[in-house]
Amino acid sequence: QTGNEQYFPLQSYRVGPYAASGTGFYGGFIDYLKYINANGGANGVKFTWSECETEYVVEKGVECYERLKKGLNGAPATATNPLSVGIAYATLDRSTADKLPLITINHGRTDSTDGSVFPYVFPLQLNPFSEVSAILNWIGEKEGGKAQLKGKKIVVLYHGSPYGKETHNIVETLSKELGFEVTQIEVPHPGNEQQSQWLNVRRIKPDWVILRGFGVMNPVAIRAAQRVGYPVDRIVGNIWANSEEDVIPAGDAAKGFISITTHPSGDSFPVLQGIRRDVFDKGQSDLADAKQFGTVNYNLGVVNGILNVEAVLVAQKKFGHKPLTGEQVRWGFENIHIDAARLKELGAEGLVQQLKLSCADHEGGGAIRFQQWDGQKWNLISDWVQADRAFLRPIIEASARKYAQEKGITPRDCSKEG
Amino acid sequence: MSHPEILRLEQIEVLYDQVILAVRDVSLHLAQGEIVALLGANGAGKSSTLKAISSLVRAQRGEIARGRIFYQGQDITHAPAHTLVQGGLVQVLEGRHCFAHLSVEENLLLGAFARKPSRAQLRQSLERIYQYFPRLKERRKSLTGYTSGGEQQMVAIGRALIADPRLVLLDEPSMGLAPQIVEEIFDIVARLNQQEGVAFLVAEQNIHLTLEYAHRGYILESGRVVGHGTAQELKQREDIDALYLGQAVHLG
Amino acid sequence: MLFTESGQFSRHYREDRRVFRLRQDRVALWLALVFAFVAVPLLGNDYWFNAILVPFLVLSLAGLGLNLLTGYAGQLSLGSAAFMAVGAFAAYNFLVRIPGFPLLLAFALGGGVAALVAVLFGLPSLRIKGFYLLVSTLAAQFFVPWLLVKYSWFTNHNTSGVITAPPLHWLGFDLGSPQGRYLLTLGVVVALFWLGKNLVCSDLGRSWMAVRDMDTAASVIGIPLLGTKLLAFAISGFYLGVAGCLWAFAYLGTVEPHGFDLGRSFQILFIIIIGGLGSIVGNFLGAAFIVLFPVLLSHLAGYLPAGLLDSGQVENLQKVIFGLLIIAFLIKEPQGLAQLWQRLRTRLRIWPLRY
Amino acid sequence: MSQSHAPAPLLELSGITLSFQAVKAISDIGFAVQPGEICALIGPNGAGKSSLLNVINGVYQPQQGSIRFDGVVRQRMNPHDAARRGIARTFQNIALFKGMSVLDNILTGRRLHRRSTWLEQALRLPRARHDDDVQREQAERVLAFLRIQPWRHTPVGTLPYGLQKRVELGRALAAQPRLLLLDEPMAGMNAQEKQEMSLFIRDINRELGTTVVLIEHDIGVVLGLSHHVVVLDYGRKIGDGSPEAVRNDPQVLRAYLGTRHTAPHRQGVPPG
Amino acid sequence: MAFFLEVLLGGLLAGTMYSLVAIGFVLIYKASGVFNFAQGATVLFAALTFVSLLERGLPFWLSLLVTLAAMVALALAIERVLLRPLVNRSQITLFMATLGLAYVIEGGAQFIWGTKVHGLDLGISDAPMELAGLLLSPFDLFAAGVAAVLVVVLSLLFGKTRLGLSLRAVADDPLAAQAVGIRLPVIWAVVWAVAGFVALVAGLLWGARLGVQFSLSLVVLKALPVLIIGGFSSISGAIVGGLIVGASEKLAEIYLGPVLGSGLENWFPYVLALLFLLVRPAGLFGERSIDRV
Ligand SMILES: Nc1ncnc2c1ncn2[C@@H]1O[C@H](COP(=O)(O)OP(=O)(O)OP(=O)(O)O)[C@@H](O)[C@H]1O
Ligand SMILES: Nc1ncnc2c1ncn2[C@@H]1O[C@H](COP(=O)(O)OP(=O)(O)OP(=O)(O)O)[C@@H](O)[C@H]1O
Ligand SMILES: CC(C)C[C@H](N)C(=O)O
Ligand SMILES: [Mg+2]
Ligand SMILES: [Mg+2]
Repeated sequence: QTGNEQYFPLQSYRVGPYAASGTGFYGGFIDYLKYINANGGANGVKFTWSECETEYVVEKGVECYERLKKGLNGAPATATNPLSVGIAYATLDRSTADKLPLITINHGRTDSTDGSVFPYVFPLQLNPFSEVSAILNWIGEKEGGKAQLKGKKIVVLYHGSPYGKETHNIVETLSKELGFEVTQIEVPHPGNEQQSQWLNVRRIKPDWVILRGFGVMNPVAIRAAQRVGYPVDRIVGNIWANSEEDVIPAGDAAKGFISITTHPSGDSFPVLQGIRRDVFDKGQSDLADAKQFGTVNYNLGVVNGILNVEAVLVAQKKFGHKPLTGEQVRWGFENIHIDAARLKELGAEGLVQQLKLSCADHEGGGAIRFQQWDGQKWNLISDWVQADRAFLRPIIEASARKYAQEKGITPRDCSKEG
Repeated sequence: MSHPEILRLEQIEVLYDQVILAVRDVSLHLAQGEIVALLGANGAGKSSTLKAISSLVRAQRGEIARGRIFYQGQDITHAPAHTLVQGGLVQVLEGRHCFAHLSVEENLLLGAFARKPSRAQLRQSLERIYQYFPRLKERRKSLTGYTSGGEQQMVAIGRALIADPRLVLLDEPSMGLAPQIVEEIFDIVARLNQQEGVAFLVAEQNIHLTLEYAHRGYILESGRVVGHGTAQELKQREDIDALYLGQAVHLG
Repeated sequence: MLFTESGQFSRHYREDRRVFRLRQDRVALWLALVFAFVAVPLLGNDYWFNAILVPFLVLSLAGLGLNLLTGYAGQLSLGSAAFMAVGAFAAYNFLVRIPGFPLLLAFALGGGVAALVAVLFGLPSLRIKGFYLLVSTLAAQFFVPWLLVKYSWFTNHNTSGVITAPPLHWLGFDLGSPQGRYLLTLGVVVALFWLGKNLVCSDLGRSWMAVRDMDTAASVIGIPLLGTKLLAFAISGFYLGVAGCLWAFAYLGTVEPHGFDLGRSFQILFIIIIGGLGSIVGNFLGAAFIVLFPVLLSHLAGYLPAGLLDSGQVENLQKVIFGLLIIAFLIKEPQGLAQLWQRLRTRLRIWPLRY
Repeated sequence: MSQSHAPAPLLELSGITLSFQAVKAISDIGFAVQPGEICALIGPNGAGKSSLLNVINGVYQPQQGSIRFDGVVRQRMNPHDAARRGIARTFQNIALFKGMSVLDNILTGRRLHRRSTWLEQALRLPRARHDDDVQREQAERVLAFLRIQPWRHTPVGTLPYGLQKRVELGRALAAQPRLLLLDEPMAGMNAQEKQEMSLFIRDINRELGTTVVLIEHDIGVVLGLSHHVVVLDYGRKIGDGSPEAVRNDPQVLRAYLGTRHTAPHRQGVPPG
Repeated sequence: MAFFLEVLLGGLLAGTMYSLVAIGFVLIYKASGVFNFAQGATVLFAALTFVSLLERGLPFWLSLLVTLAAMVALALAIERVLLRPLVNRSQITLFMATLGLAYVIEGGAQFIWGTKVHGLDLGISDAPMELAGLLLSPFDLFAAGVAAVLVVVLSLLFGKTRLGLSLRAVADDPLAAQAVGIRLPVIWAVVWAVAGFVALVAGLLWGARLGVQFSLSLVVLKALPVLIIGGFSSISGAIVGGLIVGASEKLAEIYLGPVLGSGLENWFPYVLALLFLLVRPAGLFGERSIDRV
């Protein structure tokens, strides 16, 4: 080999309860890497990767991590993308010790946004706190201004896992702040039975329901809503309740369902056209099922690819056009700055939001758009809606400090980074 | 014997778990309407021989490794158990083996099903068994698992007889039965044999009693036939009595 | 003549009672221990420690815990993971709430709390038998994680209900490195296996087996059924609890209650089926199989021509093979790998003769 | 209590009644067993013999009646207490612990004689080790007595039937019981094995002074072995007395023995 | 009050859905004494096969037929590979073998048909109707009806026919069953095939509600307490158990949830089942195990 390669250890999952998400996501991610390779790589550095099936199981994720973290044939590992809160938690210490960025796009530990305590963890684009904050902002808008939220009833239905629980406290805080009444109802994993939860919803008669689901829980929720007569266009699915796989199984019941997204579906974006031309049409796509091209999960994979590659490109500017170590890539991530112009270059206008990361801010974006299912496809129904990041920041910092204390970590001084 | 042969075993070898050789070399034959005793100490291979005939060894991780078995002239060495039952060859298993969660009557009925009888026939057959074993009639509705050891033994025998068999393999029929019942059972055996020409192959520890009813007998030792003859001859063979059958106990 | 036994007759009951009756077994055991404690830490690498050896040891211990209950005392349980969770979370709370709490003491107390909980769920075992008993252990399996998730006190109010290992220090040693965590695990596991082996050879062990084989007869002999069964639950709970501590602190470093879900209970059950019910070495063999087999298969899949099977398919295939293996074991080798191992040893002992 | 020179019975049942839903297994039965005697229970199948043994050692709870054992009167026993107070038994269907070796089975019988706790044993403390040796020695004596030493380490499940019966006897014996209950110990044995077994039982009775209650269908064995016979039929007592008296009782003959057994038996143990 | 009734009714109807899975369990337990943990996987396999055929353009009835054939084939294979070699082995062994079987079926189903989530529309509306002030879904009523029919038919089969008696005999003592001339392989294949059919029915109904995908095999966990309350060997027990579990868990979640914390639905049925067992150790209608000495 040339030795001019940059490696991605992929802890992917294509079986198990969340197979649908994994298949789309890693499909999009790999296709994007192939697309880059087909166009000369990152300044001549080609990407390689290997997959290790985690089945969304933490121990398998750890095993995969340990197995792949060293890189492949001399190509250094770039970053890990387990797409699982559980695996992310379990490899958080390890990746920090190994100096390998851990990417948790649109999910993860919210307080890892604070890069001074979590130098190697990146909840890119949208952390869970921003997610709820932005959703509430939009609901406020819908109700005719944030002040109108006062006295409104909102139910949050969440997945019984760390991912689901993550926003429990912040929702309570926001309800006090904004004056709405909130009831948070847990749906036990995996969530294929929700009748009593929805009967509860029926009794409460909320103005809105926020669905923080994953996997089966989502279509089941939509059907259960129909069964208790709750209007589906008053349910807002969160960032993991927003894909085609979440609504199609619910059939007609899903017509009118609203969800948020950071990455609209569709294949009209130039970058997707590019992938179609250079990868898909050449029969090299990673997708087994061609219909998944351009779906929400696939597009998230593409977005994830764009951001990972962007980090490499940014870092290459500083460290040279050669394969980079995890530590160097970490620098790249912390210096990502994607503005409108850069989006255009990437062919990702409308697919990716503008982002600016830093040592202290590992999230960078915090904006979402809303989409509605019409029975066939998702239609965007809003422009970018911002989270109240200034309000959230102190809460995040406090949480990070507590963690640092527990673990005996001395936070970095971000003013000295550059 | 002038009667046609009903059963013939040719050099049977029975292997359990592919290693335990329980029967090494057994050849024997039965004429129609004959009562033949199979004698031998514990572990001699009596039960295994019987199970080989009825094709039940396979259900216990065993196999007939060598030899052939003929029933009414047909090779049944590898025939499945149910065809034998339909053909009139039934076995009373050692150790009772009743269906514990079924009632006494249901146990008996199951024995009759093999012949696919009509309802009327069923009733009739049941009555006949109840005549043999009045005790069972009293307990007919009880779950067999709760009946006493002897009652279960009666169920097991009744369940075999109800099938109108041509050949019955009886494995230790007297075990756990009161003397009176034991006698009754042998009387029933004799009656069925004389009146309906049913053949019996009986493995039994109570040798003297058995030889009183049997026409002939075979003696097994360590899976081999080591002697055979008419009941009369066997009764007189003191040496065999001493060696394999034990003698009257003399307590000081 | 490594495997000769001539002249090794038991002259005293004391010798007959020894854990290993043959001298070569004892020698082999010592060699193995020296290897595990000295050679492995020198030779191993991160991957082996973090991804293979530590989970292997912890799962062996968990297997032993379940084996005591199921293989020896005959009480079927699908709640092993719940007891692990109790152990881990209890130990965590001791460590977090009482500054400077000794690590090993926390493990022991974690095991103790798990034992109590196990006894609680074992109480119905006097009245409920066989598969019906599954309901009790399954109740534990669903209730415990729920409780730990629901009441954030247990997780020291972590928002997402996850606990993270505090720094691993013991007697001034830092056991945080991969080697350190390996040695910590190995030490605990070896000690508890020694204890377990003694237990099953003792009166209590015999009482367990008696209850397993025929409980009416056992009670007629004067074995108190409830006490014996509960002690089985308690000791099994203790082992599982300690295994849970090791799992959380020495292996993953962080766990959430759902990390101890039904799947884990099944995994432990498979360990003892494959390893051998009612066998001590079986737990190691079973755990080795459970840990290594998937890794091996997915490594092998790496050598397949690309595109032939994607990794998801490999996983499905692995499931199928795994299931078939379990069935095959039950058919061919009902006593599990332990039996296979035994047979191999017998062969070696009488080698070069065949019988 | 009663007449001073006749020793008080070791076991005395009175008015025992036991029914299972519709079935009356035992009605109003009472009899006494003197210390040191061998008492045989006979009767047709389903007469309630096994049930009576089950009542004596607490596996079944009678609805009425009382049991006096060793001077203490109780309405009911529980198996564990019965064992502690010195009642051991064997079962009609062999109830050995199939997965364990012969030695281990016998050792379970020694359980109540243990002095060390499980924790001591787990940690191999000196007291436990000493205890181990003592129990092992006792177990070895039982093995020797029943001549089953060669099978010491054999799993009982693989032994022939006759030996299993012997091991079961050994397990009961290991407990050094005052009262030994045997449910058809010789069923399914050939004459020779029956003879051996009879000798064992008699030796136990004579040498160890153990009181025995025994159920057996082979009338020859019963007559040869027992001092005292109790006859049951349909849950009732229809005879109670010396072997000779019982053998000639016409009621017993009709209900149990059948006509042909009037003559001294062909096999088994002749009286004397 | 109306709300209470609604919860109760909803619970009862949901319970019949559990019963559907439990019935398959009972069938097999009753006829072979096997505690079949693979029933959930079989549900998945049946539904997945059916949907995949449908999506490949086969008409509804043909898909149903082909799936049924597949279930029969599966039953035959199970009889051959698993039951026959394990005949006369302990119940625990067989139980463990079904754990292995569950893996094989789950892995196999997904290997063949992939892991995608499929929607399934049986053409029965799940939209609520208002009946006397209570909300009722026609789908639930349909499911309850199906369950009722199954129970009646299967109870008759077991209680009143010779086949039924033979099935129970096999479960009790396979060796003796063979000795009286029962054809074990046939019996087993029949029962497992019927259980496969029940799994298909359950799979279609559950699949229509949840989408056809992996977690269908997890409904077995809901069926377990149902079984335990009803007793492993009683078909009507499966229904009664289902109703009890369905109603009580919904009521508990709604009325107890706010006190103890929500999400107790997962363990509540188990604790309930445990309480039942303490009173009736073999469930409401189960056969008590006979251990007399
Ligand atoms: N299922 C089995 N598996 C393994 N070995 C067996 C099995 N059944 C019997 N054997 C062995 O085969 C040999 C012959 O046993 P068999 O039961 O045929 O003897 P038997 O003459 O009927 O003795 P008994 O008078 O005790 O009934 C014995 O050594 C026994 O241990
Ligand atoms: N647990 C039980 N439940 C129901 N009925 C029982 C139970 N135990 C015994 N019986 C009934 O009580 C009666 C007496 O049974 P028992 O076992 O005591 O008879 P037995 O005298 O020992 O007979 P055998 O000589 O045949 O062993 C029988 O009719 C039996 O069916
Ligand atoms: C990132 C997502 C895959 C997170 C997922 N919802 C979880 O439960 O962990
Ligand atoms: Mg025999
Ligand atoms: Mg009896």
